[in-house]
Amino acid sequence: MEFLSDFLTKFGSQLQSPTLGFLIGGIIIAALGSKLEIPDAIYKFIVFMLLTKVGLSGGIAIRNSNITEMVLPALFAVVTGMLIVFIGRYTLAKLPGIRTVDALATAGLFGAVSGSTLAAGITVLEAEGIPYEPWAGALYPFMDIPALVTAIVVASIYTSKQKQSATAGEDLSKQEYLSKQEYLSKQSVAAGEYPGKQEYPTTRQEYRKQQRITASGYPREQQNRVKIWPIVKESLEGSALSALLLGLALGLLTRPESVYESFYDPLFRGLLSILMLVMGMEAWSRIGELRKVAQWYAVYALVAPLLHGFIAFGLGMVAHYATGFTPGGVALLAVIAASSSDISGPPTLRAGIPSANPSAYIGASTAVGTPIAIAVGIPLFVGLAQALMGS
Amino acid sequence: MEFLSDFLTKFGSQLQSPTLGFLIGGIIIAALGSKLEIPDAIYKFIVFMLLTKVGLSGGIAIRNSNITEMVLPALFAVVTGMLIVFIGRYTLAKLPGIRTVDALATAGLFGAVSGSTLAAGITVLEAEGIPYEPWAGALYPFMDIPALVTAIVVASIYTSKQKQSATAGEDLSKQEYLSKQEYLSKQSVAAGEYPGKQEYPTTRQEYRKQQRITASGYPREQQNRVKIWPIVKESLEGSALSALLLGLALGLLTRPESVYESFYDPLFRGLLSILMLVMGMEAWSRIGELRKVAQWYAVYALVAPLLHGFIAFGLGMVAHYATGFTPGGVALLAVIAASSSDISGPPTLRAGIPSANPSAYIGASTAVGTPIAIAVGIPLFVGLAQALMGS
Amino acid sequence: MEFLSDFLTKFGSQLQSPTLGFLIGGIIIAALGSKLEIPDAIYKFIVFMLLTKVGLSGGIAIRNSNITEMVLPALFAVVTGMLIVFIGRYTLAKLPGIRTVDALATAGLFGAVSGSTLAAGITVLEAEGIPYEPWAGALYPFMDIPALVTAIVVASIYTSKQKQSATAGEDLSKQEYLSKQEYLSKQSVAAGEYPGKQEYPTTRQEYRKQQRITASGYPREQQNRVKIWPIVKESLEGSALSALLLGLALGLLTRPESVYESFYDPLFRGLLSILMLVMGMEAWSRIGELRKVAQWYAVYALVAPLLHGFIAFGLGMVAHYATGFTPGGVALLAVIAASSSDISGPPTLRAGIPSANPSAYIGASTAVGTPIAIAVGIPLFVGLAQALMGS
Amino acid sequence: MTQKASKLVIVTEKVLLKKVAKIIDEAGATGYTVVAAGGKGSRGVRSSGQPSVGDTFSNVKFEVLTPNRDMAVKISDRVAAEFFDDYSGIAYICDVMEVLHAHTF
Amino acid sequence: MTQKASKLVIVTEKVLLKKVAKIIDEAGATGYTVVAAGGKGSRGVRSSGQPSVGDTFSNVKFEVLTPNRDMAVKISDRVAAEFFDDYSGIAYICDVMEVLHAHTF
Amino acid sequence: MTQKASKLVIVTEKVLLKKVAKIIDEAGATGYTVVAAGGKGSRGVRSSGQPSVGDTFSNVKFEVLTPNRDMAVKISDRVAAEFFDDYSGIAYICDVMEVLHAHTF
Ligand SMILES: Nc1ncnc2c1ncn2[C@@H]1O[C@H](COP(=O)(O)O)[C@@H](O)[C@H]1O
Ligand SMILES: Nc1ncnc2c1ncn2[C@@H]1O[C@H](COP(=O)(O)O)[C@@H](O)[C@H]1O
Ligand SMILES: Nc1ncnc2c1ncn2[C@@H]1O[C@H](COP(=O)(O)O)[C@@H](O)[C@H]1O
Ligand code: NA
Ligand code: NA
Ligand code: NA
Repeated sequence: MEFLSDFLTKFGSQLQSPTLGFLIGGIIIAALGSKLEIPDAIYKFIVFMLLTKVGLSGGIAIRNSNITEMVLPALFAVVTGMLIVFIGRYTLAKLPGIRTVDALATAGLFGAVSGSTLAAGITVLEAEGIPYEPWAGALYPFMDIPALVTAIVVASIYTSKQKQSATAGEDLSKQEYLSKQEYLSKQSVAAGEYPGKQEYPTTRQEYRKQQRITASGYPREQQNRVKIWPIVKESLEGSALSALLLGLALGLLTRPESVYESFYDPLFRGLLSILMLVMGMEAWSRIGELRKVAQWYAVYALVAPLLHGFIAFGLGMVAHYATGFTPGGVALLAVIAASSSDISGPPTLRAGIPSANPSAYIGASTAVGTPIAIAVGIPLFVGLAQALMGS
Repeated sequence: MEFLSDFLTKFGSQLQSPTLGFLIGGIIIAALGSKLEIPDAIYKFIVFMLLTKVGLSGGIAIRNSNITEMVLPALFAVVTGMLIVFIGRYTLAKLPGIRTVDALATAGLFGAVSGSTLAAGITVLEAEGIPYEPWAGALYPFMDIPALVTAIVVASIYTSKQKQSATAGEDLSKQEYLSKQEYLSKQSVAAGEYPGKQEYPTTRQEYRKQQRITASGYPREQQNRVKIWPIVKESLEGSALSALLLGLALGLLTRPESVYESFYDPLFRGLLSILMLVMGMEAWSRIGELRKVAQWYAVYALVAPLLHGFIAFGLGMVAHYATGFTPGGVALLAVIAASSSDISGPPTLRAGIPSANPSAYIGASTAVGTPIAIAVGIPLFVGLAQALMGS
Repeated sequence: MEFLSDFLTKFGSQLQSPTLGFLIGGIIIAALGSKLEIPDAIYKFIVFMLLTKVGLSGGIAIRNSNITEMVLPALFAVVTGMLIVFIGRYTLAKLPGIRTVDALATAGLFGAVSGSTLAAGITVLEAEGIPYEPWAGALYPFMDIPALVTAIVVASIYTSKQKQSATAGEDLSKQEYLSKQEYLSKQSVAAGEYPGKQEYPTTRQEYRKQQRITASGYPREQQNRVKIWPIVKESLEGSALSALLLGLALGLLTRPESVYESFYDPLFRGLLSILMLVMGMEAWSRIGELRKVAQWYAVYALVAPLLHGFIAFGLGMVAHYATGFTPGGVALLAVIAASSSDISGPPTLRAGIPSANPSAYIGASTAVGTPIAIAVGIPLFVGLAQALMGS
Repeated sequence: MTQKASKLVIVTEKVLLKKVAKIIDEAGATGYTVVAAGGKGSRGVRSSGQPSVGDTFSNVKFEVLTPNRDMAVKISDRVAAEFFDDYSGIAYICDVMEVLHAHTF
Repeated sequence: MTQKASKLVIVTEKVLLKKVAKIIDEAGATGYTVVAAGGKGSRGVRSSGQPSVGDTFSNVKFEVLTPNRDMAVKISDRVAAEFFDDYSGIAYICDVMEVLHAHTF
Repeated sequence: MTQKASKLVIVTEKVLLKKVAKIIDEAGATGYTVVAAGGKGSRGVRSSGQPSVGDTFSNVKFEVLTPNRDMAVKISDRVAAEFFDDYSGIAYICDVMEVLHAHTF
């Protein structure tokens, strides 16, 4: 009871924090149709600055700390990332009107990590004076990459199976199709599998029916085995993770204290406030995309961040009792789990599960998932950590 | 006498202030043909930062202040904004070779407010240690919007009247015209009312005469009543005013002190110096446009900022004696009046008075009006405020 | 001996400095294929900030210093800049497989100055607490412009001579050529002197042979005398030098201390770290271009920065004993000489020696020259300065 | 079987981006492509107060593939009638396009 | 003697930039030109999670001059076959180009 | 009554922006449109030292509508003669354009 009233007080004061204020401000001015624009170059620069800062501080800290402490939390991060995908596979994907590949991509994105949400979580912990392991930010890739890899691998296996059964079942029509195909490729007919101004079809079978003369369906070379390393590589090469790892390496191997203290650290909060504004404006502008897809995505995006956060918080508490993982670190692990990727995740999924509809996963994550993670998730898990410290 | 020598001293030292130094530096390097370029993304970011800062500090201050004090100055801001347009209507527009719509657009722009000039004024007040109401920056929209709305409304009324008399007087030629028109729309003739490499014609009648086969003059749907709300909305949605109002709301409703003090406030002066450089380079690059239009625009742009500033200063002094509006606040009101809009005003006018020539109003404002307001207006009105305080 | 071990210690600790750390980090993440991107707008802004800061601090300092002290070092800067070009002319250009114009452009670029290397040098001097003349940064244009002018003038003279002898020697073939030419210009044949996917040809004669029907070789108007002022003007107008000179003028003529101390100075180191990252990524991405040209360019780029630095260091020591030029100033002069231009130089050379292959000079400078100057040159010359101070 | 098409190009001021897009939509075109453009025409005028010192283009270029010439001419006529009195712009057409692949055309 | 050419235009999602460029290269074209583009088609979908609030275009437009129609059609067919099932895009051709000057064509 | 036109396209290095524009002006064209472009041709060379790590395009594409083919060829010849020896670039023409609406043409 006391915890609840405590949490509500904290939540009320969180609403007044600049982080949340700018996020909500962004939603509101976008809703009012403001032409305010944070240029793309500034957005990219801010992301670079924030993640380099998180990396640098982590790297500097790891230099003087016992790195074996990180093993259990990192393992739990991996487990959470993969678990989130399977949860999506057996809940969201089973709902009516949901294509499996879309569900898998969405779950992959919610399993992956948002650098801006992580930065916001760190800011709140610091504002509240809650100690946390300085390497906790470095748990990012341990959850991000497994989630994306799992989603893409599971989707590929699913798609291959679908194709095989389709080939078996539609043998005759396939023959017709192929001969039409030969004709087409000689005559260069306009092609493409997506229908015009209709609703997004939920199965590939529907597509076929809606086809006009401009239809496609070219025989694609069969990709039999999914390769994991290219997906990992693509994740690591993304701009957000690159900046984090670069910062980490520089913090670990060089002495960047002078620039860290004169530049990256003092600018952190202010730049974060601008990033929150962008996130808010983005959230509003993606609502439209979310509306185009089944309402279940909105429900998922509302529930999933908190559920994922609770799972990670639970695992984090195991680490707390087992190896002394701090309550602040537990909260950060939960925030990482609650977050859904906004920068590197979408392009990775676009390439890895090309048949999934980006409106579904980006809409769910950006329009609902991220605001929930920041506005509800962060105060919730920080509050739980404080309760844990009190006990 | 003493005041004058005082003012000249102040003006001399103002010339050495970074604000003015960077402005003049910008003019000079542009004149010398430098390829230095402040990227557009940086320019937009700086405008965002400055106006958010002005808004935040205003919002934080309003929280603890008696907002009824703002009523009279805000009213005077509205009056000044509207008055400036009518002054333009009955001076500039009456001069030989000046089209009425061009004059109205110019007066509207000079009535509207420049965020950068406002920021420069605040910096000088703070450097001189002159106190001012922290909400004074929030007077911005109270002058900006009425000026733009008045200009657009008056121009629309004027244009409708012109068209009606034109229809009456040119009845026959109109018939010929319409039948030609029918022909044209079937045959898709190249069209457009502006003549080639000639001088900008000063009346619509002249246009007609200069037409080539490529002429236009399509029957446009009659827009009978000017709607005011869309103009207000467009102003409020502009990037500069959006940032100011967002900052104001966040300052009022949340606790942004931490980011304000660590980020928005300390970067203010430095970013302003870069914006001044851009303003200077812009001023030079617009001189060419000013040359293309009647010289009266240059005269107007030289005189108007100071005249408008004096009017506002006078009204501000009424508020000073009536409700204790500080001398610093009076000076800021005068600076706001002296300024002419550089960011949001031009696109609003382009859409609202499309027949007005942008070279006229943008040239007059950017090439002459803004430099005068900053280089002469700010030291003048700050000096007057100090004289007022001394008395 | 002691000096060597001293230098190696210093070099080891330099490797941990943020400057070098970010440079190497940039090379590594580019090599690993990271998609991290510092937007072009941010890059331009950083260059502006750094050079304005160098200019401002120089200008502020010159105000209170005896400017005649600058005469000898400035003269030596001019001499070094010109000397570097002639060294290139009689070494690099004489090597097998090297076109003279390419060699001249490369030497010009290595004679010219890099703002980022200069900024890195200043940072190291300050970190080591070594005093230097605050106007030393202002030596930049005294080396930069003479080097570029000399390279362009020498190349023009060389090219004219080549053309004359070609005209004399190839008289007959020229006639054929011209008649073909007439035909071509009437029939608008596809044209261009560079061959397709082949290796870059090393002489103009080779070009001719490789021509397809798409060949060019239009009679160009003879440019008899090279004009020097346009080259000087173009250099001065470049964005880097403009910013430096603007800062210098503002520091000298106005009182920019407030913005200098609150903005330009505190952000210097942090922004430099980002610029170093960009330089590192650039270096890697240009390696490919360097591979396309003769290996001698790599050798030159490896040796030249240090050789040029030693020459300037020697001349600087003359000034040290003659007029008391500080050891820190001597080191900075050497760093300026060791650096090769990365911002303004390349476009100036592209326009001034259009027949030179940019892959050669940009590849050599960016991929090898700049990293060597920063990673080896700076610690070396700073170490020498400390040895000089100790003696 | 490729599909013959007309390609309408409209270059005009950036401020008109949304308005022209709406006209194209309303005319029933299946889509359009738009790029940022600079340029010079009879009126050397910039429409906005945006710094010209910066690196921005102030025009936009629309390209619209239409299944027949009529639709293209209709769009062009409407754009010219509504905007070319007051804004700078040019519209031209090329009738010999063939669409090879499209999702709808 | 000018050289007749076909001009193939492909507008598709930015994420495919490198992959489409590779296909063009492999088909033996002497080069290509690419510009950033926005647009609207049958699928109003953005491919990346990049902020749409920003000022970026999410499409690219390729223009490839080919010496004959066949090469253009081949490129177009391959791009459509590999990507147009899952990504938005359009490909069209114009056969009446003439190359006036080029380094290789 | 539409007006027949030729469309000349020149893709070349960004550093030549002003110089090519001047040639077009001097040839008497009523205007031109220019967009930022990237590309690949026979010379895979960037002209400037501008960071390639950034997001900039290093080419520009000019499009010039001319009332007759001759003017276009004249422009193209002059640009090729002055620059294509030393700079990368391509010029091509399409003769079947029709201008629908323009302020001067
Ligand atoms: N002859 C032309 N060729 C290509 N583009 C043109 C031409 N004339 C005008 N334009 C484009 O159309 C825009 C508006 O032209 P105008 O309305 O004549 O100022 C210019 O900014 C150019 O981008
Ligand atoms: N009719 C059209 N005219 C010009 N461009 C089009 C047209 N249809 C589609 N496009 C372009 O092709 C892209 C993809 O189209 P779609 O695959 O139909 O979504 C769009 O974003 C447009 O840039
Ligand atoms: N076949 C082609 N199709 C389209 N654009 C080309 C072609 N060849 C060259 N270009 C363009 O022309 C520029 C210069 O070509 P080049 O001079 O051959 O290097 C390239 O960067 C491309 O933008
Ligand atoms: Na997550
Ligand atoms: Na005003
Ligand atoms: Na040098």
